[in-house]
Amino acid sequence: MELLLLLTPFLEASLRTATPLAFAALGELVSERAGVINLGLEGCIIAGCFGALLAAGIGGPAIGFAVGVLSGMAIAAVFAIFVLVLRTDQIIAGTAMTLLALGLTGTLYKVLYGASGAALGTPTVGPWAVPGLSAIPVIGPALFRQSVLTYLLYAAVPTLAWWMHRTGAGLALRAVGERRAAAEAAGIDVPRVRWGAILFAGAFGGLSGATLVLAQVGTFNEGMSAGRGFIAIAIVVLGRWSVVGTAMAALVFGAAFALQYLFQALDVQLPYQLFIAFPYVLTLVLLAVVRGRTAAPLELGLRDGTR
Amino acid sequence: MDALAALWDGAFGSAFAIWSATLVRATPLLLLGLAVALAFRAGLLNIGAEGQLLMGAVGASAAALSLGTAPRAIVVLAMLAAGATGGALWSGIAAWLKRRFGVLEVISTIMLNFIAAALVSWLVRGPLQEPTRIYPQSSTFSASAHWPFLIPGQRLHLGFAIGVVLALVLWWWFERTAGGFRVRAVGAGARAAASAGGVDVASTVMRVFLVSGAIAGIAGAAEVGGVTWALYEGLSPGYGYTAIAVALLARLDPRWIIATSIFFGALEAGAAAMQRDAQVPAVVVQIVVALVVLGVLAVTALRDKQMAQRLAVDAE
Amino acid sequence: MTREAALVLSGIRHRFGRTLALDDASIAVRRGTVHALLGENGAGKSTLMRIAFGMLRPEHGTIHLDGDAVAFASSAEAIAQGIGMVHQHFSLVSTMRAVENVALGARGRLDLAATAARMTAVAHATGLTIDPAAMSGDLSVSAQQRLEIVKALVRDARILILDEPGAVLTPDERAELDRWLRHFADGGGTVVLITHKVREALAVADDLTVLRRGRTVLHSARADVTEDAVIDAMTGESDVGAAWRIARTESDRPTAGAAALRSGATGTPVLALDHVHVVDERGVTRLADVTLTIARGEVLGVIGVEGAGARELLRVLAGRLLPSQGTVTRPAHVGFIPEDRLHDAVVPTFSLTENLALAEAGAARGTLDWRALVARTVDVITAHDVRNGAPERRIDTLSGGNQQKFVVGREDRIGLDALVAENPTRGLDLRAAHAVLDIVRRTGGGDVPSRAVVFYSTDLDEVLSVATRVVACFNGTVREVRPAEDPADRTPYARALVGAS
Amino acid sequence: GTKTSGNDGAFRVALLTPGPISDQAWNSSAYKGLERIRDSLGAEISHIQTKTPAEFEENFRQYGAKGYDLVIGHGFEFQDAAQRVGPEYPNTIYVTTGGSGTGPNIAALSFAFDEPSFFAGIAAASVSQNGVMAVLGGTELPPVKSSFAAFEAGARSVRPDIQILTAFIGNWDDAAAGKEQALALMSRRADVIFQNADAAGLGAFQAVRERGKAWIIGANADQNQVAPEVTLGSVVIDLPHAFLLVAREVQDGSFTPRVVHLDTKSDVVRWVPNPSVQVLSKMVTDHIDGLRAQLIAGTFTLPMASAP
Ligand SMILES: Nc1ncnc2c1ncn2[C@@H]1O[C@H](COP(=O)(O)OP(=O)(O)OP(=O)(O)O)[C@@H](O)[C@H]1O
Ligand SMILES: Nc1ncnc2c1ncn2[C@@H]1O[C@H](COP(=O)(O)OP(=O)(O)OP(=O)(O)O)[C@@H](O)[C@H]1O
Ligand SMILES: [Mg+2]
Ligand SMILES: [Mg+2]
Repeated sequence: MELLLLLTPFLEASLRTATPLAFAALGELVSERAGVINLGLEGCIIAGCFGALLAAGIGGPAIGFAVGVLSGMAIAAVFAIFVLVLRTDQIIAGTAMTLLALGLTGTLYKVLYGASGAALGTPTVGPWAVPGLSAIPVIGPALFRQSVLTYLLYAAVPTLAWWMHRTGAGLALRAVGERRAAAEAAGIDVPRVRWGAILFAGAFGGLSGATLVLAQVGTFNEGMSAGRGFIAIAIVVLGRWSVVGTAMAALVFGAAFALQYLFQALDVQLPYQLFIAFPYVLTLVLLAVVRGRTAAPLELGLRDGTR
Repeated sequence: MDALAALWDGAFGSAFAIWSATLVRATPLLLLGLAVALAFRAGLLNIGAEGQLLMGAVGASAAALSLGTAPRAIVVLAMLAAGATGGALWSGIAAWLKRRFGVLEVISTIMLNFIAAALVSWLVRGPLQEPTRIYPQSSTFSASAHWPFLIPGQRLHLGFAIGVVLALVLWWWFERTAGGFRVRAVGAGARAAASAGGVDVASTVMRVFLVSGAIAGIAGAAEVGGVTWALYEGLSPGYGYTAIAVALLARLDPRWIIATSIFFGALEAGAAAMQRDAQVPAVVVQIVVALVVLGVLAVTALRDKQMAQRLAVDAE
Repeated sequence: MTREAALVLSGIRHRFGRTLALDDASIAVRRGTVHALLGENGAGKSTLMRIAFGMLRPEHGTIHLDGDAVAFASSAEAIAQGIGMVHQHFSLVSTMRAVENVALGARGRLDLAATAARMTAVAHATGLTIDPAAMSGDLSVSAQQRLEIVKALVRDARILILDEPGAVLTPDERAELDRWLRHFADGGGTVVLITHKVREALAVADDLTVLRRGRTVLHSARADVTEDAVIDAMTGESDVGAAWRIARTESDRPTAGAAALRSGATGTPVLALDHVHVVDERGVTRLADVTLTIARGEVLGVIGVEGAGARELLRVLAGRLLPSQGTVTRPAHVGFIPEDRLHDAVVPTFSLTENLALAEAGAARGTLDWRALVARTVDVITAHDVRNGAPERRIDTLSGGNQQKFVVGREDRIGLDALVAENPTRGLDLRAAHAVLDIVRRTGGGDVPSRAVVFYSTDLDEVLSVATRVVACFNGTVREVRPAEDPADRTPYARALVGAS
Repeated sequence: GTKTSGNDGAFRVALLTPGPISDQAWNSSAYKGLERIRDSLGAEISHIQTKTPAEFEENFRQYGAKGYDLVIGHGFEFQDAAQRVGPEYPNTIYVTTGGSGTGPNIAALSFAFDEPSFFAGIAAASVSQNGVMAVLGGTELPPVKSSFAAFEAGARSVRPDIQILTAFIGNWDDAAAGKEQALALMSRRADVIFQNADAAGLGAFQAVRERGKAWIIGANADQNQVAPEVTLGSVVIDLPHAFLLVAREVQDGSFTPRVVHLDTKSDVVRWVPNPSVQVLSKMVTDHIDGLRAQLIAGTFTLPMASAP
């Protein structure tokens, strides 16, 4: 009985936790479908966190989101210069970008907010219950008493899936990641597509960070992205490089984390490390059990110019 | 400027900086870099060096604690073996998942990294906790489990020597032996290796996965045996991830990994000095490190372009 | 009859790094004609046409399209101007459906239904039928080629460039393609056909251009040249051309080997299959109950259409595929020349020496003697005339033909007792192809037959020129083809290909 | 090496923290302590953020070699490093906050953090409507564990039937995870949350502020101003005060290496109710004040925490 009462908060927490993960993973998905693995995603997220905090304090949440997105794109742009112009290794460049962004945001935070930090003074966007829909028992509040970002995600998933499969640009993106030479032969400007994809990933990474700050935590702290960029990359693999799959995989992760929180709150007398490891063990089990084609884009991770 | 001077001094400015800071920090990166390079050479994306290091540390600590005050040579050898076994067991899980269920190692190894961290966190509060059961760590190992130092008065330990020897052996093995050549062939063109060379690709890859994990495990053993003398949580600040950059920057060449691991070791040692001596905040240090890595990357990229042009000349 | 020039390239020079690929190359293609572009491996044919297609920008020279000077910045512009190109190495995304490959490059909303409809329309008009929903990677090679052509036609290509389309087609498919090209030209379309098969070119072309070492050395209407003149132009050395013509006439005599076999040159069995079955991962039977013996001194010719089982037969004989059932007898080392060189035979990023070592990688133990391997590599390079070959050179810096020569040379050494070759002359120029066929034919030294050879080709002439015996694969079964009384009569083979007895 | 480069004779103090000093809790108050030493004693200071045991040791050595007079490792986790490095640099005094090891030049500060935690437990139990409360930590460290146990003991001393949930985030910086964990605890009807998770704990403040109907308690620093409207109070270690006490002794040479017990009596640890909310009844505050006086007088000892 008690457990049933926990269902709604559990589902609610699942979606809430999944939202920033899904944004980041969808961004990474687009980048990977163009053949670029972006380990700088973590950096884009933390940049988004910081940009959002800074701008929201000045101009309110809407400006905060915009600047968060732009901050993620700025980090992504530097990454793109290394990967596409200098044609360096994607993995090293991405790792360095993450380091750079963590350092930059930490430094600026310190400079602008001092050692005492920004506290919880940032305006946030709280949950907004969709009239009517949120009244549906159990799932209503879970699905429709969320922040506006989650609703944006509801829209982004089908839009992105549609774009990827029903537009020429989406087709071009996929072709670039699968077989660069074929795309070139069809007259597609491969570097341009990759630029676009990397910037998109940066934007969504930034959005993910902005969501963390403005729709969830309400403040910033060094390293608050806490490895979400890497988890997002795992989510893309778990989602088998499809838009809907990635969204579902993000939800699975969200649910696993929510379940972890709930387990601990249930006062079960087990080592807490067991709960903390739970989402990752679950992922391994799912990967083994849910069989299917593993379909990494064929050009993924290849250095530009090495063909 | 002060900061950069501190960076240099902290890395190479004194005997202590070189032998007790830079090279000590380079040691896990060297071993892990080799583990990563071996796997990548075989086309295996082992991102799990971090977790394999932790499990190697667990294995070596268990060996050290259970052997107590047995003769040093025996304890150290046992720690090496147990560390390698711990790492190989951990990479073996990913290998098994890959072979049995086709789970991509890129993701399974990342998940196993998180799980290993949780496992260590539990072990140091459970079976391997020190006897007073207060602190989340093991007892300090007895002296016979302390790996020998290489230079009197300095902290550089046996692990580094093992790393250097392993690097040279691995290089020799890649270049001169049939087994090493097979691994390279599998990584560079699995289909051709199977079709033209009759290589059993799947089992080659599995073996590489285990050996890669074992080397990473030795890194863990070296860290507890040479540096910390006890098992702690938070043993690695992400060495396993840095090692990927170490290996890639060396173009997966074991000899160059000696150089790149020292480069990253120096960066970390120098970065600490920047904080200590120039009062540069930790976050700024991160920026400097990132910029140095990006700088090196840009320079090598430009050199590559020139190389490509020179190759075109040769092709004439 | 004079037709206006549709596509004219003149004075083209192009370098890759410091490799001068084209140096004063020209071609003038008249509208409504099929124009053959000939040359040996590495002559610059593909490069010239990639320039015409906007993929490369020449260092020097002009391009005129319908009389107007053009300078394409990208292939997108060339496509927009009505040029279509089918590349030597297909540029299909194998993980996408046929219809998506056709739509690739389109802008705005993607209307796959409309694209599929256009594909159907093209199929009606031309006979080039492709299932729009098929996964490109699952298509047969000839279907992939059709798809490449359809891609161009759906975009209203008026000028169609085909880079060595014949290399992967069976004779029937080849003939079908030629008929279609003729039809396309008669309807006002323009075709540039890149090939190094002279006879093929002469059979279909209205005009031809010959490149040698990046220069145009011959430009003529079909009616004004002889086969010999074209060959001389290609090779540049009339004595070589002459030597080769003699060789060619000999090898062209059908079933020259069969005669040898009948004369009683049998040896001991080397390769044997006993009730062999092969079932693939999807559970489809690829070979059904095959029993076959190949003796020393024999060249077994294998024919069969895509998917008939020849691929599996060759791999089982070469020891590259384990049968699901039945027994295989074979020597420890069987030389194998697979069709897909870049994937199955060589590691592109490895040096020639390393690629030589590759062939023994599975069995080798202990350390490798690089010094000896280098020496052997040099042997192969010299013995097989691998142009630009050097032991430490990366194999992917060689032209395709020279890569193939190297592979053949390598396998020739290994396959001392048995050699299996799958379409080994694919992409090779006349001279190189001839050298390969020579190796295949050379089953023995002196009067002792020393090895058993299995030879598969989509070119029936080629098979008949080397084989002492021919088997046909059909639906997983393998049957020996008994030649007709008149050795020139191809009917028995044609019937065997379609399963008729 | 044991060489000392005590160049100009300036008093030099170094601090090693295990995390970023922007956490508004454990690390930031230590840094404030270091600044206090500089400002009050004119010391030359240095700070470094360290993560791994290997780094603890290396930096202890580096500061010793540079001739620092006082090196503070902020946490019990530094004690092994101090034990190893201390003998090599006898002119430097190594102090760890927490831990129990001492030596000729090694000392430990021991905070009786459980005393104010006990009071916090009493206060919390008195405002809990549901009879369910929660403790939320970063990772399970000894001081955190004993503080939580004392909190529980305090709560049970006034409401024996109260239920207390325990959860750990697994790290100290994932604020979003801190928030979700707090929300999960609240969904189990916990209406007072005692958090000790540094930066990650900020998420718990946000959770309570957003969801309401619960109180939160700060730890380590005075966190009453983080979310004033929902904070019941803070269990504070006055690190600046403690650091200054020790540094002053070190500077004037009167310091004797020992375990320095800093407790309610020395006024280094305190239960600080949030002045902006007046929910604690006079009875409760009087009760706490009474116990506090007895504690200082030595007439009251904390009951052993009754671990569930
Ligand atoms: N991308 C490239 N980089 C460097 N050299 C190249 C490149 N492409 C072609 N070449 C060189 O340019 C010359 C002409 O090559 P091209 O591919 O045009 O020859 P081809 O006539 O098409 O030969 P084939 O019959 O073998 O296809 C060759 O020497 C080749 O090695
Ligand atoms: N891994 C390798 N791949 C390809 N070729 C190799 C490899 N290793 C060596 N070789 C080549 O094999 C040849 C012989 O190698 P090796 O280094 O043993 O002889 P060497 O250079 O004559 O001797 P020394 O070591 O005295 O210089 C050299 O030409 C070298 O380029
Ligand atoms: Mg060509
Ligand atoms: Mg040599």
